[in-house]
Amino acid sequence: MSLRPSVDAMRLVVPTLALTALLAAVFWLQPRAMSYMGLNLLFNLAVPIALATLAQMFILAVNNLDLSIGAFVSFAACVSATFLQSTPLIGVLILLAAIAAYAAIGAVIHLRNLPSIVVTLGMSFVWTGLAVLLLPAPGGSPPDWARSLMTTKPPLVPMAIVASVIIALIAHLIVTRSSLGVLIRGVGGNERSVERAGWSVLWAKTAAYALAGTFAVAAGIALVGLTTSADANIALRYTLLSIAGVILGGGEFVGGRVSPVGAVIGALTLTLAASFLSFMRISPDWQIGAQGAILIIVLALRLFLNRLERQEGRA
Amino acid sequence: DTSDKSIALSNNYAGNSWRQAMLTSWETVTGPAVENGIVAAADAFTTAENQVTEQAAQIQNLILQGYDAIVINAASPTGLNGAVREACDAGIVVVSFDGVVTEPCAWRIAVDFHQMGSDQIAYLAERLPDGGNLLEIRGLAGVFVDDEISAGIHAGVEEHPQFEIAGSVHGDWAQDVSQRAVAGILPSLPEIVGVVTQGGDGYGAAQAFAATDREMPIIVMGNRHDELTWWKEQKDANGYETMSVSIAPGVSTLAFWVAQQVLDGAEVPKDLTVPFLRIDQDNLEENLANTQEGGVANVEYTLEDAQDVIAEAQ
Amino acid sequence: MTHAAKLLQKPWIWAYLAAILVWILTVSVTGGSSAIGLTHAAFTFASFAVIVGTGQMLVITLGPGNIDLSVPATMTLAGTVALKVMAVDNTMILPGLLIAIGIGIAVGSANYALIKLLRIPPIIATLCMSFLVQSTAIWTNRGLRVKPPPALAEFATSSPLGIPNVALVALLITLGAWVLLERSLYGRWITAIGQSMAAARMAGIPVDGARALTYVICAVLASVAGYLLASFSGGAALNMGAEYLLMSIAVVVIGGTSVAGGYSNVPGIWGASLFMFLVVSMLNTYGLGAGFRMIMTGVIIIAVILLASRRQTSSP
Amino acid sequence: MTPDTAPPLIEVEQARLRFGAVKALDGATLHIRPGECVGLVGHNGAGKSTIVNVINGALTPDEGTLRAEGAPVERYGIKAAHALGVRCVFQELSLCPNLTVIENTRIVHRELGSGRGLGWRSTARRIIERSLDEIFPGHGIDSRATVGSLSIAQRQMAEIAMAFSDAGAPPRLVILDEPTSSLDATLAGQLLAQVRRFVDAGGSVIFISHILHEILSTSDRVVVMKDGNVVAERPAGGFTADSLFEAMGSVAKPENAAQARRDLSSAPVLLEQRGRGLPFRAHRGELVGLTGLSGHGQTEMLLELYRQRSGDWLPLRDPAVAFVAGDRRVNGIFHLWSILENFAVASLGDLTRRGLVNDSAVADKGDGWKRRIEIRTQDMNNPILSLSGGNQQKVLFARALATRAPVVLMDDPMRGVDVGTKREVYQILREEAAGERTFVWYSTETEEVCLCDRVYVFREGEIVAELVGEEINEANILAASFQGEAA
Ligand SMILES: Nc1ncnc2c1ncn2[C@@H]1O[C@H](COP(=O)(O)OP(=O)(O)OP(=O)(O)O)[C@@H](O)[C@H]1O
Ligand SMILES: Nc1ncnc2c1ncn2[C@@H]1O[C@H](COP(=O)(O)OP(=O)(O)OP(=O)(O)O)[C@@H](O)[C@H]1O
Ligand SMILES: [Mg+2]
Ligand SMILES: [Mg+2]
Repeated sequence: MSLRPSVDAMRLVVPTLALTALLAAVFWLQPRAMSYMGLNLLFNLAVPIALATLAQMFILAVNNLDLSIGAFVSFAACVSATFLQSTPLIGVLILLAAIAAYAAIGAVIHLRNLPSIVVTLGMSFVWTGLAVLLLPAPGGSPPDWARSLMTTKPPLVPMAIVASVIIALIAHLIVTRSSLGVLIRGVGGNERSVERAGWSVLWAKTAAYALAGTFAVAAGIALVGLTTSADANIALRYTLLSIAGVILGGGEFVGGRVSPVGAVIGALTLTLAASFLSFMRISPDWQIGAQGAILIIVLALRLFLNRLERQEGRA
Repeated sequence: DTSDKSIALSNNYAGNSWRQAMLTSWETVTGPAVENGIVAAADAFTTAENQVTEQAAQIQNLILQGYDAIVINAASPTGLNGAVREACDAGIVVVSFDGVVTEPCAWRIAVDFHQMGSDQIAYLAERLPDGGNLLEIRGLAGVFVDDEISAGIHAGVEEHPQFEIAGSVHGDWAQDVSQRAVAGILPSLPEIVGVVTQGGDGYGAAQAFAATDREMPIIVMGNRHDELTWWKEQKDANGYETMSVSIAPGVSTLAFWVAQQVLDGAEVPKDLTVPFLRIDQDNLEENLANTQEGGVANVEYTLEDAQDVIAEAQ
Repeated sequence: MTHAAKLLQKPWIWAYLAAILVWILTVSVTGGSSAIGLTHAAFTFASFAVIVGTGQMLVITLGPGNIDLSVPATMTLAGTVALKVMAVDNTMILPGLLIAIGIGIAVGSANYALIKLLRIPPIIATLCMSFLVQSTAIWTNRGLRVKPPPALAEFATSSPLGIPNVALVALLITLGAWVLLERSLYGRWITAIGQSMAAARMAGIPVDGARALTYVICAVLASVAGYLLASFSGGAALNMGAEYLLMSIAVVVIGGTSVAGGYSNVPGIWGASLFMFLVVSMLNTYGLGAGFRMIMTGVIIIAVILLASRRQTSSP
Repeated sequence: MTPDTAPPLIEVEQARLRFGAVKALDGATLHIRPGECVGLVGHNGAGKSTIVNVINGALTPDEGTLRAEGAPVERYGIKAAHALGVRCVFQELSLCPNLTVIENTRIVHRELGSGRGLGWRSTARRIIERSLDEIFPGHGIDSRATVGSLSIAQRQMAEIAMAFSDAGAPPRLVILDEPTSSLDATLAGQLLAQVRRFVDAGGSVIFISHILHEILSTSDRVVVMKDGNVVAERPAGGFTADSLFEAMGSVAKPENAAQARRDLSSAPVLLEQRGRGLPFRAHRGELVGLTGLSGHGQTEMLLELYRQRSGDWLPLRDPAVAFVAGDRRVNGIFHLWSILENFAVASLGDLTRRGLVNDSAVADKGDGWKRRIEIRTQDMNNPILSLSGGNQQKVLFARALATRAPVVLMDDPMRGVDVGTKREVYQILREEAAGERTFVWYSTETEEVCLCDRVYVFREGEIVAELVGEEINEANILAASFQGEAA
């Protein structure tokens, strides 16, 4: 058998190409972006999106779908901008409890065989409600460490890029290198086979939800570090962005086929696509529609990639 | 001389008639300004969704595009401070209006939303010295304008204890939502003498009242064309009296001129205020005539108006 | 089995019981004097949720993963365009309605085209579509509120028979949906598809045709709801349908339709829609804040799903 | 052979296990000693998979005892079995298709991760590659490839290699449940050699297969199961292929197979299909059989025939084909519906008036077919799941036969159907065929294939042989299925 790039690498080809092409187009439209500051401005808001995307990826890895990520990140952001800043201990406890709640939801969904879409839809109301109770109007301020972390200026490469690489690396280690990651993806691929090897599927799913909760909390903190304040609706968009990011990065809705590096690339691509649209000066009327169109185009690309992959598999 | 300077408008929402009027005013005023060489460019940008994160990204993009000034209607008073700081650091003039930002390096053209709330009660107190029960229609939960106006209303009620807020609903600044929420709570409410609102929901409330056999209370309107039309009809039919108050969408043009003045080197204080656009019984017809069908009552500003506002603040 | 016990077996009964409970709790605040007004309002406003919910129910019946997220945008577009076309002219009422229906047909077909041709999961496909539709709505008249023709507005807001006209329209639509689901060939088809698409195909059911038709019906009902709502509330607004995204899903689920597909429930939609309206009214009446209201809504949805799952596991 | 003094590794005594109404195990007893290969044979549904699932801890019998190394075990389960050294290659492939071979190895070997942190990868790779090289020299499998990208045979090889590999807890009993069904002769030979090597080194193997000569040549002892019970048990030398066949309870020549085969080559051709192999044809009124080893393209061919002749967008006014599913849980029954609804769904087009379903016509038709094929139920409005599997299958037959379609495609529809029912269905098929209806029948059972007028044998997705009339017999089918290998 010939040496051929691993499927993981194959999966990254289209997302990487899309990102490179977009970046080239942005540089062409706006040469100023080709600088330390330019790259940072282009990508720093992608960091929380990347974290939220990874959170969604863990849920998709076990064949579930989470419609509450955005609401949960908003909630985490509100906690970070209030308790975590003023009384760190209580803040940490609240965030830990929230992660535990996330894990518990995963367990309940598995035990009662509930549709994850509806349960997380319900939870999205709950998280938003809690966030509104916490911050009826926008406000709060980030913990100092979060603010300085998000605004450090490392030499040579801007923080946004450094952070993205580090996040991708950590997620890669968890998902493709660690035993837990293998187990979680195994549950997505063939639950029965994992069960037959003596693992607890319940535990694997709970762990996946807990990891998702953890990454979503990190997204909330990073977001507050960037925006300097929070509100109850601050990240509602992340639900959609995160799903799109995972799919864009070569992940699939079922079958445990996910790629953390791809997911981060997907998040960067989405952010860049928005900038691209604004550099294109599309008429404000069509700016929303253009987002939908870009999503459709990229998903069509994915279909094309799958066809290619299948053909190669047959050859 | 600002003929080589370019100004951008960063807008976070375009989903209602007020914002659409604001964008139209921007076009009407900046178009000739660009043509006459006063500024090099004045482009408007709207985010796809009403989210702080999107607007922050948009501002960062505007920084990259090298605008000399950015005029912002902000999604959050504090959420954009990070991005605004970056713009200031890049030497860009930032002017915020309507939704203002708290970042000290930016200019603010503020509307006192708090006062907008308390003025409503003051008006009602004048009209109804005996007081009575009020219904409050709020906006979207978790947004600062909602919180501010509501705080003003409650402060007003404290000042005029003859009033009591008998019920409070969230209408999300949407006609249909207000109508539904009011219709739902109305049967359980005692007699209502006045309805205090936040703009865009007065007509919905009127419809909800009309559907019952209650007496029409004094509903404070929000300058929308349909509200004014309804008021006019009522006025002609039975002499209905009320007031209408809102911020004029054309304030975006004031912000434009302020940015131009700052770029021109003028000394401009960081905090400016604009009055709201208030319509009363006597100037209703005039305002109605000047309001676009289906739009919002509006005032557009000229350079001279802007200079007056600046001079006043100094 | 006694009659009462048999009734408790019906999946839609919970929605009605909950609605009645909430109604009593709300009415008792005024010692009963608000009963008629509240009931009238509930039937009026539940109607819109019923109409969009009926369409969403048909889609959800198609099986797991089938949800139409383009409902709000379709409502907005149909409302804006129809009102613009009618231009406050009574003679244009029917053409306006036809245009709204046409928009529904177009959006529904486009939805299924994305699902079928690009193999995009329905949830994402309809979401992308909703962006495009929303943009079209903005583009058509930039958010100006055009008034409905007076006769139409009068029709939408009055209740000559003691029952609001919109409720009568919704009732007719649900009756139609009930006949369609319980008695017609098409109803058998989509229920079969929802249980097993593979088995449906092997039983000779035209699966693609039935699914496409379902997405079209859903979009058409959303359009009709948009048309009615715009007429009822005095004009179309760009954010008009926003509420109905989650509402349409919630009333279906609470009404006893199985999210796993293949089992739908028309009467439940009425119960659930009344309940959703009444619960907000109750929380408003008791002066509860927005945060608490949202938490309650979420908890209720999850509670109903849990109840439904017990129902499934306990029956053979 | 092993000394009889060593205690058996595993003893299952008098195990009973029911799935609802089905007695999957009915007092079965099985002992496995170290250093022996036990061949396990029996008809479909005899309980072979069930008893090995008891041994590997996946199922707990309702009654009966289990002893490991002579001592009774209390809390036996998957983990305990694994610790004991029990490994299993399942009948249906059971790796995670999205994971690489290395990662699947990690899943199978729970002990791999402990204490090694992220370092388990290289260990897993070493282990699986060594095992693969040892069992299947020249296998050509890249252990970093995802399992989904491997061919069926390669997946099977990987799974076998995993079972024989040692990641700290050495394998002592390897269960192979029909492992050769997707391996070609060379690979099967390599596997059987490995089995002998493993057994000679003191390990134990349970070997399940429907290919009797493999069983006879590889096992030390052969155990025959029938209806959840062990009915015969002898050293391999004590059986010949024929005596083994008899012990399984198979009727060598069912009386109905003797029926006159008809030559219908002059009747009009209703179906025609060209693929890579021989062309496929079906004449009016013909019973055409599809056979060969399972999973060699028969089902795909049926699906293709069906797809081409059914409407996905609009209903056909006159249905061209009807389909009887074999896997009734996947593409047969509608589990939420009543018997009547399940029966009527395919012929509803004929039972509607002005678009509305005519309930009384449906009920009448249902009653007619209930009597005709004797569906054992009080009321056709009972839920479909209240029927036993065999009766569910009858409903599916009735569904297809009640349509006006001139051709009925059947995808191994007799799976899990008892003998009595089968006879009834055969009778109906013959009547319908005489009435000029055409049947295309995929079956894994030779007895059924022998009922057909003409038979196509499949291998690797194509038709490799066509048998007519007297040529249709087990020997010819096997010969064609293996193409020279079995001859
Ligand atoms: N999970 C289950 N639920 C219900 N019945 C089952 C289940 N698993 C097996 N059965 C039934 O138990 C009986 C024995 O099945 P088993 O799988 O042990 O047969 P087998 O001898 O392995 O057959 P084959 O040769 O077809 O593999 C069959 O009638 C089967 O339908
Ligand atoms: N593998 C399985 N998984 C789940 N349920 C099963 C399985 N096999 C059988 N059942 C259930 O067990 C019951 C009996 O099934 P089975 O097919 O073994 O019946 P049967 O004994 O062959 O019927 P009959 O005696 O009429 O031929 C049915 O309700 C069926 O749904
Ligand atoms: Mg078996
Ligand atoms: Mg059976």
